[in-house]
Amino acid sequence: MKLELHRLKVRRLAWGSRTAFDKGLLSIDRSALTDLLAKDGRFRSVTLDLALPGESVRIIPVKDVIEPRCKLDGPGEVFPGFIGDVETVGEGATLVLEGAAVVTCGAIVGFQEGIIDMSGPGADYTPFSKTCNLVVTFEPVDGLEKHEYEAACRMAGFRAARYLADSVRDVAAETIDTVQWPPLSEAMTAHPGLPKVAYLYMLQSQGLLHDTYLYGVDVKRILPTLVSPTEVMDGAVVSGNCVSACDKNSTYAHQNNPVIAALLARHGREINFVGCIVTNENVTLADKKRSSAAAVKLARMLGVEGLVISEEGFGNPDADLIMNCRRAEAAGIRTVLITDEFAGSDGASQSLADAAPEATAVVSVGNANARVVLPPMERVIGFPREANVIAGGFDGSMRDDGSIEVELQAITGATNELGFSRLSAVTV
Amino acid sequence: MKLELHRLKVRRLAWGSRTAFDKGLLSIDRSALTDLLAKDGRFRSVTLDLALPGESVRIIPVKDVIEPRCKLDGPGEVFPGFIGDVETVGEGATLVLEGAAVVTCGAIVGFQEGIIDMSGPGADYTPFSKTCNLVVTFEPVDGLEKHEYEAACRMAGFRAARYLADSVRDVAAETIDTVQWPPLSEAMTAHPGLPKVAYLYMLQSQGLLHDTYLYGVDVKRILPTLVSPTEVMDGAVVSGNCVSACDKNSTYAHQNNPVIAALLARHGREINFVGCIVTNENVTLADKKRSSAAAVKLARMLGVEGLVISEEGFGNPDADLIMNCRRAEAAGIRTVLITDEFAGSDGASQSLADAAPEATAVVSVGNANARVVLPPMERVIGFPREANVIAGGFDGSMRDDGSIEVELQAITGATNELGFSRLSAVTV
Amino acid sequence: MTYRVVHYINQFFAGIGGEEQAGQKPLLKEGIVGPGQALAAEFGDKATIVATVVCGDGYFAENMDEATETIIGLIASCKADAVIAGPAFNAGRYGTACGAVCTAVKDRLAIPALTAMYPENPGVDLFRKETIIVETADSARGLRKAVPPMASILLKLLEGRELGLPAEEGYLPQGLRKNLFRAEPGAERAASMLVKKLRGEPFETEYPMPVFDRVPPAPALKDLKGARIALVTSGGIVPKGNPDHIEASSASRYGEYDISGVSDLTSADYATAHGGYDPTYADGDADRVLPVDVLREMEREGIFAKLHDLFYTTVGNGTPVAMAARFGREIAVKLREAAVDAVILTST
Amino acid sequence: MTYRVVHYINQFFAGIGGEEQAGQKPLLKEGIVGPGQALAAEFGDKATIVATVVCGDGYFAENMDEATETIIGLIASCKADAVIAGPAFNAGRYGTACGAVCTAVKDRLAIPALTAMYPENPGVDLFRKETIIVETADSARGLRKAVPPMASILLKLLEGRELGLPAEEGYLPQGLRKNLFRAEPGAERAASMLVKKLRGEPFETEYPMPVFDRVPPAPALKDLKGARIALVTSGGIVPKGNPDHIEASSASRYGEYDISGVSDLTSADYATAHGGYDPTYADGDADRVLPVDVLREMEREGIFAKLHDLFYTTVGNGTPVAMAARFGREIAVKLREAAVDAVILTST
Repeated sequence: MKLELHRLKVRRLAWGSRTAFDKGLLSIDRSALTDLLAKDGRFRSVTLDLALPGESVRIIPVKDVIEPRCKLDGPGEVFPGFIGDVETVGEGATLVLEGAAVVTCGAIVGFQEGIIDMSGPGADYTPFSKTCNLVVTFEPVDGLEKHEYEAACRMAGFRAARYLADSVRDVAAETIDTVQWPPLSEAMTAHPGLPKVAYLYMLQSQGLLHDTYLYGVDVKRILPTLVSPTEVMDGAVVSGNCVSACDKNSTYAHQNNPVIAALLARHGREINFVGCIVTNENVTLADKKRSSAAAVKLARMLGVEGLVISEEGFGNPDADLIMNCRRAEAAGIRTVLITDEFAGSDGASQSLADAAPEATAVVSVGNANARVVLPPMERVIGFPREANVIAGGFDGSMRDDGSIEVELQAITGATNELGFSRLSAVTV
Repeated sequence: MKLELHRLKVRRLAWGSRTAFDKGLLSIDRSALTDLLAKDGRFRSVTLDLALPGESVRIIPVKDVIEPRCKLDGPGEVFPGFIGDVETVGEGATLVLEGAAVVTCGAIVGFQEGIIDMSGPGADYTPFSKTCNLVVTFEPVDGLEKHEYEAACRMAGFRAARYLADSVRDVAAETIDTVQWPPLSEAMTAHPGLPKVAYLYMLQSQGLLHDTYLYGVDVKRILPTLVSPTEVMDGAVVSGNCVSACDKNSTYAHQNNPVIAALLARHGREINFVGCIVTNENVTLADKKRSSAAAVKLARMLGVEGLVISEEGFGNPDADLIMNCRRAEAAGIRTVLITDEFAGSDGASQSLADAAPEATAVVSVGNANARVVLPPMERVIGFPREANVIAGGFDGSMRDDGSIEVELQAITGATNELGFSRLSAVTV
Repeated sequence: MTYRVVHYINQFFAGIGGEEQAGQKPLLKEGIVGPGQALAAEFGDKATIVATVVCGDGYFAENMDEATETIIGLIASCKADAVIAGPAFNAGRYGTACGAVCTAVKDRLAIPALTAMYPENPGVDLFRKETIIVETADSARGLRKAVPPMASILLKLLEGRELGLPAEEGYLPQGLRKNLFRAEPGAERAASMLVKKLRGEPFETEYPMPVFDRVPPAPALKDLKGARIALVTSGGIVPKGNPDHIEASSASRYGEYDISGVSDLTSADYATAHGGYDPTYADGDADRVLPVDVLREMEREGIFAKLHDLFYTTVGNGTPVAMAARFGREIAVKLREAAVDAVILTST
Repeated sequence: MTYRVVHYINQFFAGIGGEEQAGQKPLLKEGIVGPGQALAAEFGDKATIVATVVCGDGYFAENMDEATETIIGLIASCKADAVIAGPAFNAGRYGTACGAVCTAVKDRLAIPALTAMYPENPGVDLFRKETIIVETADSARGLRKAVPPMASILLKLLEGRELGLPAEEGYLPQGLRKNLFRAEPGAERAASMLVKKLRGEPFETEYPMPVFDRVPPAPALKDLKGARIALVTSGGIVPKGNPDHIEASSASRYGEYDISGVSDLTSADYATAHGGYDPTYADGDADRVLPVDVLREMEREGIFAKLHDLFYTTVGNGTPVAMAARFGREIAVKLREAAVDAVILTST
């Protein structure tokens, strides 16, 4: 599979009479896009806002973040299973509006959405203070059931992201990155002498709004299988997850999966990166064991020596992470795990809900219990009072002066377990 | 993965005071096994019978056929997800009671079970006239819902099959077949010059009792993935399917998948057999397209030049078969399809519900509409009146003298689309 | 015993003349004429050509029904045990006449009949399903080669022996699928076929793909308000007890049932006869497959004028396409006669 | 300004004597004694050792509470801004005394305190979480090296400056997890770590695995009939409105609620405060998480004697293990006092 990522670097957003791109400025036709999204009869209101890096703006409660992309060439369309059809993606050419993001905002579960500050101390913790954000805030029609509300917001986010890219598809790319992903028949004979490595990609699938989709299929229903990096870049994996904002993988993080990027960067030099194994994180022990056994079986089938394993979420999924580690190490496959920590606000507690001596190589993306005070912002997009009930917030989080004291848990992407950020933790 | 199949050749069955094997005779402790199966409170009655090749015996209605196997060594147990745990199987040693079969018999859907004749013209059409059969007939407790009845019969069949093998696990094998299945890292570099070939293994998953299970997971819920031949031999794939008897794949047929055997037989000489791709046969067009795209993607990932594609069932799944063929051929992968035909009792009709010019290489396992008269048998196990409503039967199928005129459709395994039998069809 | 065979030939092979004599009406000649000589030699004492019926190709083509009627009468008068026609080689009208005569003989006199043609003779496509056609060369130079299989097949038919495969016996395939046991199991054949296909070696598919009919949809109704709508299903919904005994699969019939006054299909009165799906939900509420309830509501609301009093139902489970096509034709005629404007087809 | 520091040392370093003088009671000496010289030199003019408290290691070990009380009194009398204790090197009782004194000073006087020890000194494990312990060699030969970090850290604490990492500053890790930004994103670090691990090169995990407590289950009840059973949940079920404001995650508290007379948790009165799962079903019927309804039935049927009037609830979502352990201890005491025989713990 060969995929070209045609990149346009977005440096500013503005409303315009039509959606267009010119020298870093993405103009957005506000009414056209509002109309497009409002066609979904499940919304009472659809509101568009802009939030740019450095502005005194807070977005709360954030559901998902999506990078605007569309297919320029090749089979299928981005977000297969949701937009377009269910074709295998990852070939041809895809337009990427780098630096832009669609942020969906809605109080679906109330305490399972997050905060993005565009400036101030909170901005240090979220990757999405550095993107030019189109924020879409949804209110549901009366009586809309939460799962329907989530589905509506999810679809609307994809539609908006695809709309932005598709609207400027005729603009010539500024840079083109090419990813050439060979079949295993070639990959297995390439780069002799370098260790074969795969990526074990754990997707949140505990259900009841903790859901991730692969080609539109709720992954709690699958057995582990193989995907190529270029499929992931085209949105084969998307988030439908409503859980603590710090370490749920936004669709943006999937589209720009940094583990894939890091392994590709070392491919052919230090390692031979041969595949991505997607697996799920289910709730019953039998499901955990089955998926773990099957995922490690695929790793053995690939004949890899090493695995990077990324988690999504915390607590219950720690058991999946550790089980995957133990099984892989028992099969002679060396592992590195990426996880965040819940060590208490003082850092004195154990960080994970499960542990194993085999887990000798762990990357920590930070203690999500650590607290931060977010000062008042000039502008708040969304529903600020949710801070009191948001996971990572507490009663009194929202202060009279508009400042908020919360755990990092409440900040979107703060401890992203794909290893998106530089945050970590150490023992002191 | 290395699997040893330890074989004992069963030539006779008899009731005995304990379950034991001696010189081809498998003695069965009838009451111990009855007690084991009757523990499931969903049965009103559990009846055991013996049916041997050449006897004047008819079994009707047949739900499933299972070969007695158990693990002697290695992880897991046969029928993972049902017996034992959910571990990956296919390694170590497995005991096979070759020549024996457990036949489960129950009028679950009435017209979706089959007929096995142990002698006479019907015997020519079913593979299970050549096996020494332990027939287990179940009656459900009053009011038991059909899906529960199916699940109970399914489990009971696996329990009985595992019980028989496990009871004689200490008997030394007469022959040992060893299957060595290398990881892809080795397979891809082995046998240079031979074309790489995979097996696309379509599993019935239309739902409403048209179900197949992989490690206990209903495959309608999966995306296509890879399994190794040795996993299939250990019962990773089992039938929960109630549909026309001729071309539903019994668990026995999965355990002894003849496509896998044929490809293994040519492996290293004529082809390089590198993998099995399991996929499903779902009812909606989007599901069909998604699974077909993903299955062919896996074939492309494997970098194979050729695929054998086997179907299960007829009509609606013909669309999946043809779609898989077209997509693979479009990707430059040569295909051979295995299907049966429904060409009318006179053979004058079109045989499939879908067709494509790309399907240039088709193996026909026979026209299931062809009629046969089954003469009366001295002994009938089960519920003979079901012949009037069985699929492939018709009102009046059951004649006063005990003979039955039916289509081959009603005969268990008559047109097995794994290519188990020698039956075929030609144009005259 | 010696079988009595009547031979049918055209005016040219009867020595009457060429195209200028093509208007020749049917006539009966005692004994053997023209190519009958070779056939008679091949039959030896097992069969005798007792008479030869001759007809001009032009006359037959222009007066097909009348000519057939006359010819059948002439053959019947000979107390024939069988009829042999041609060979017609590549002569189109002659081939058509031979095929038509053989078909009529089989249907009307219920005795064996066969003919022989060049595969591209238009008579082949018209009659290969109805009658055995022995393969010949494209001209009379191929007579000598055509005669042995013609004689041998006719004798087998007369003696009630089963025919071998077309290629073995020398006749053109009739397009009927027939079961047989091959030497190897299907999986072995599949693996071998794949090896050949990959090597670029010749291989023979066991099922050449048919070309499917594509029926263009009728134009949409402009106005529903005045429309009479009928329900037709292949989902097997029948009055409980399945009064017409529609088969669970490979249906040989369809049912026509009155639903005037019925506004809901209850489990007390309706069920499915279909053997291809789990009947739990259809039996529980047959409206799930045949939505009478919803259509009655729409009828009451005036969305359309009337739900047709009769619905048509069969089982689309392993039912041959040829059978389904016949059901479709018959049902369409009835619906048109009942002035139905549109049909909702439901499946399973 | 110059900070006022009190130095704590044992009888040996005070020059009073060895083991034979270990029974020495606490005493205050004005100014600098023994190792205080080196510390004072390092402080320069930023801090002054105003007094030295001396206590025999044996006396402290045998009279810990009394000795601590006395020492705190002595220190308080000096109007100290901070306390420095030791270094204790590898002397076990001395190390324990230093740790205990520093901890008491922090807790009771709310001023900075630190000590210094060899990592294997038993005082380290006892007090590393409570107080800063500078790493030293195992004997007094390491004094010169220990003094600069002791002085530097104490001054940072006095000045309210943030401490660097243990390895940078020279103190033993306290076992607290602290966030920081590293040079590379996590995914890059993971890939690099894997490369090192595969090459057999040294690498450092960012989270050394903890060893988990395993609690052996209590013996099963012999007889349920007379048992009083309580419900405890981490599923966050609370009276509607969440009167104690239990946090949606990282709970800092648990609730105790009376369910005497309640036989069913209705959506009118109960809901979940848990932020880690979709609350639709728990809010719809809280018995799904806290099965009061079923237990009331069993109580009525006499399967057990009584459902305890109080239930305990918290939110097990990102809640630190240390916090959960405290909740558990407190709840267990209350349940034992209430003569509860068994507890049903429900999760989510």
